[in-house]
Amino acid sequence: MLEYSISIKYMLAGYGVILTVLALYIISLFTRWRSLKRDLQTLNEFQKKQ
Amino acid sequence: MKPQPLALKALSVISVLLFLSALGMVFFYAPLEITMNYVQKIFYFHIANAWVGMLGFIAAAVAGVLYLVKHDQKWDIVGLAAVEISLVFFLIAIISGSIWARPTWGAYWTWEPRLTTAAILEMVYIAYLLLRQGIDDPDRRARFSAVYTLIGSISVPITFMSIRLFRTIHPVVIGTNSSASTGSFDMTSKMLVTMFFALFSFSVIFITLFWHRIRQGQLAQQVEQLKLEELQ
Amino acid sequence: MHNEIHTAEHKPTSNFLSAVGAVVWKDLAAELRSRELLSAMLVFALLVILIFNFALELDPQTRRVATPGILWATFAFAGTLGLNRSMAVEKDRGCLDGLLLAPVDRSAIYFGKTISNLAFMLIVEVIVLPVYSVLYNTNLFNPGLIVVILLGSVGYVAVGTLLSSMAVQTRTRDVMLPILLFPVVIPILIAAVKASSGFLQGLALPEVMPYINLLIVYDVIFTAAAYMVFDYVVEE
Amino acid sequence: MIAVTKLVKRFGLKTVLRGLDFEVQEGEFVALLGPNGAGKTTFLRILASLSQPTLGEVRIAGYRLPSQASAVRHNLGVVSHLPLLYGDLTAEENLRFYGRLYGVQELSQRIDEVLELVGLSSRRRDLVRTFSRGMQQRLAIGRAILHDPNVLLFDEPHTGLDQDACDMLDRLLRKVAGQGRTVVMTSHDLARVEDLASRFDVLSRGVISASANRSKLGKSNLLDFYRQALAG
Repeated sequence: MLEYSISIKYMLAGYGVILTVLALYIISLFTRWRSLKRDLQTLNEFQKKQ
Repeated sequence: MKPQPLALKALSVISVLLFLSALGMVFFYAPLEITMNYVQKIFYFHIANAWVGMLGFIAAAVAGVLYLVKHDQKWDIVGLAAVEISLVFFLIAIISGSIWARPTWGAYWTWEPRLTTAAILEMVYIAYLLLRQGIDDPDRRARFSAVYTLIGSISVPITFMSIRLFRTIHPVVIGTNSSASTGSFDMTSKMLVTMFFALFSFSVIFITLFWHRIRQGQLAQQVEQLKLEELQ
Repeated sequence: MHNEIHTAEHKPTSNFLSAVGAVVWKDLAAELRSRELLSAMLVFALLVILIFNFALELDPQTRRVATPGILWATFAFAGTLGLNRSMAVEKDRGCLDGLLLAPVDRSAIYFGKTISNLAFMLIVEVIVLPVYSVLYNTNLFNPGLIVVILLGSVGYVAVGTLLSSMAVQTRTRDVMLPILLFPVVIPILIAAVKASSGFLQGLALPEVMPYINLLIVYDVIFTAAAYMVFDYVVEE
Repeated sequence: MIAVTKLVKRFGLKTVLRGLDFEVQEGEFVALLGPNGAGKTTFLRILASLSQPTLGEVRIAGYRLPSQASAVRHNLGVVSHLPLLYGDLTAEENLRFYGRLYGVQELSQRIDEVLELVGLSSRRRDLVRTFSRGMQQRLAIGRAILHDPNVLLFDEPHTGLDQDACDMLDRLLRKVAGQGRTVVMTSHDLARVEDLASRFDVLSRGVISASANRSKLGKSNLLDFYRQALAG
């Protein structure tokens, strides 16, 4: 039987990693989306000017 | 780019709710396991993440075949989305698995078939991304990517089989009576319910993320086209 | 002077085999003359063995366990060198286009290149084995081991030829091949190492057979898969 | 001999050829002119069956591309700015290799003929690596006519040659073209093709923007014609 204090520590670490990596991925999706939108906007503006 | 369809917005909301419910079930509904107690709770999300990784792996293989048959850029975008999601979720599964392994088996890493295969699959996917980076022509990039996912999808199961020829110490949860290997445990019905709920929630989350990622791929394609037109 | 126009009236099979033969003959003839590829592979293979010697401090005890692993690591590393060079030769002077312009099935080109790559690989292995035997006073002349090496090399080259023809068409061609190849040939390396060590330790055949079967399965599946997708790698 | 209708070629999302129409009668020598990046090489690669059209129809010697590519390839000889020869084989071995790929009958006799024609009989046993650029290009022409094709495609064959080599090449081009063959040659050098071709076509913005027969064009007017074609 595993000691509770140790077990809790590993559980928290585990869920910490799961949530962090997932959050990082979603943030990266979001920022990539935003920068693509910005690119699109500048390109469209550039085309209008020409 | 068209605005987000209503279905996708609804899916996103549902995904968040399902994720929170699954998390709640893991901590407040599922009972404590006797020998491993708290750390066993990693299991639910560990397996759910591995499941999503698996879905992504299958989706990538299917998209690869479809691209080679139909020759449509659409399937290249789908394939890339599947690979990326599979890469992220297998990464989570691998890390959460090693954290669980440390107190259970006394080591972060064991050369266990599933874990090792997942790690090799990660290498295949990283190679896939590097391959894409090295090709400028979108058509060739899509062709080579599809071919490589195909080769990877055939090779990885064989890799699993060949590592399986060694002895395994991974807990076998369902489908066998032998609980001789350390770390295995008997599931109570509440545990089973929690596990299946987590699997279901993550399947929905997979669909949502996949959809978002495909839309992003379409946007990226649009930007790439505009840039090329600008250059001409 | 104006001969009959040669239209597509040749028998497809004889045409196919003679095209495969022509590609193999061309590769071997060129290599026999320059010996660029083989000498590079050989020197590299010997250097890898040398490095293993110092890295692992190969005393007789360790050697018994480590030999199969060292051999296969050596073959895998030297193999990428050969595969890369063999395809770069086609790409550099536009010869790949020359091959594709010919009225032959693309798979004939694939099989031709695969067979000549296999020949280079086997030549290197045939030289490395006795050298290793002498250097480490180990007897490697074992019929079972020869079979394993043959089967392992076939699978390695079948995938390697496909992936190297992809790698040479990328911007990062010099580094791409091992990155693409190694993760997908792991089953071969596992099975070949296990089978080799089984034979070298004198295990009974039934104990080694699963690995031999695995090698055969891999060879068949990947030769078939590469044959089917090679068109997509060379055709634009 | 060559009939191309509404040919479109896209690389991913970038359109290089936009509905190009092109027709060549038997025995014509067409010079395909145009600035760099206009798509000349792309177009020639499609004619050579090395690249597949996205849309449109291509017929060569009565056969359709890409479905009847093998039959087309029998009737096609190609010379590009790369020699397509193996440096570690002799001139004779190179021809023997390609002859076997094409299934040429009475190969040895044909090799003798071709080597004589391109003026390399005395160097037949020398490695191609030791040849000068001009000699390599002559051998490349020998390779292209080895199987006696009735359509020849030349992609910037003069690249990297000095004046003497160019003149020698021109004499050879005239010789091989004069045997009733149909020739398409790309070039960006007007002076070079002025005396060779019987027809001049200009490729710009993805289509053939102008075409003129040599007989209609006064000798000194090629430059004006070219400028007008580019100006649209």
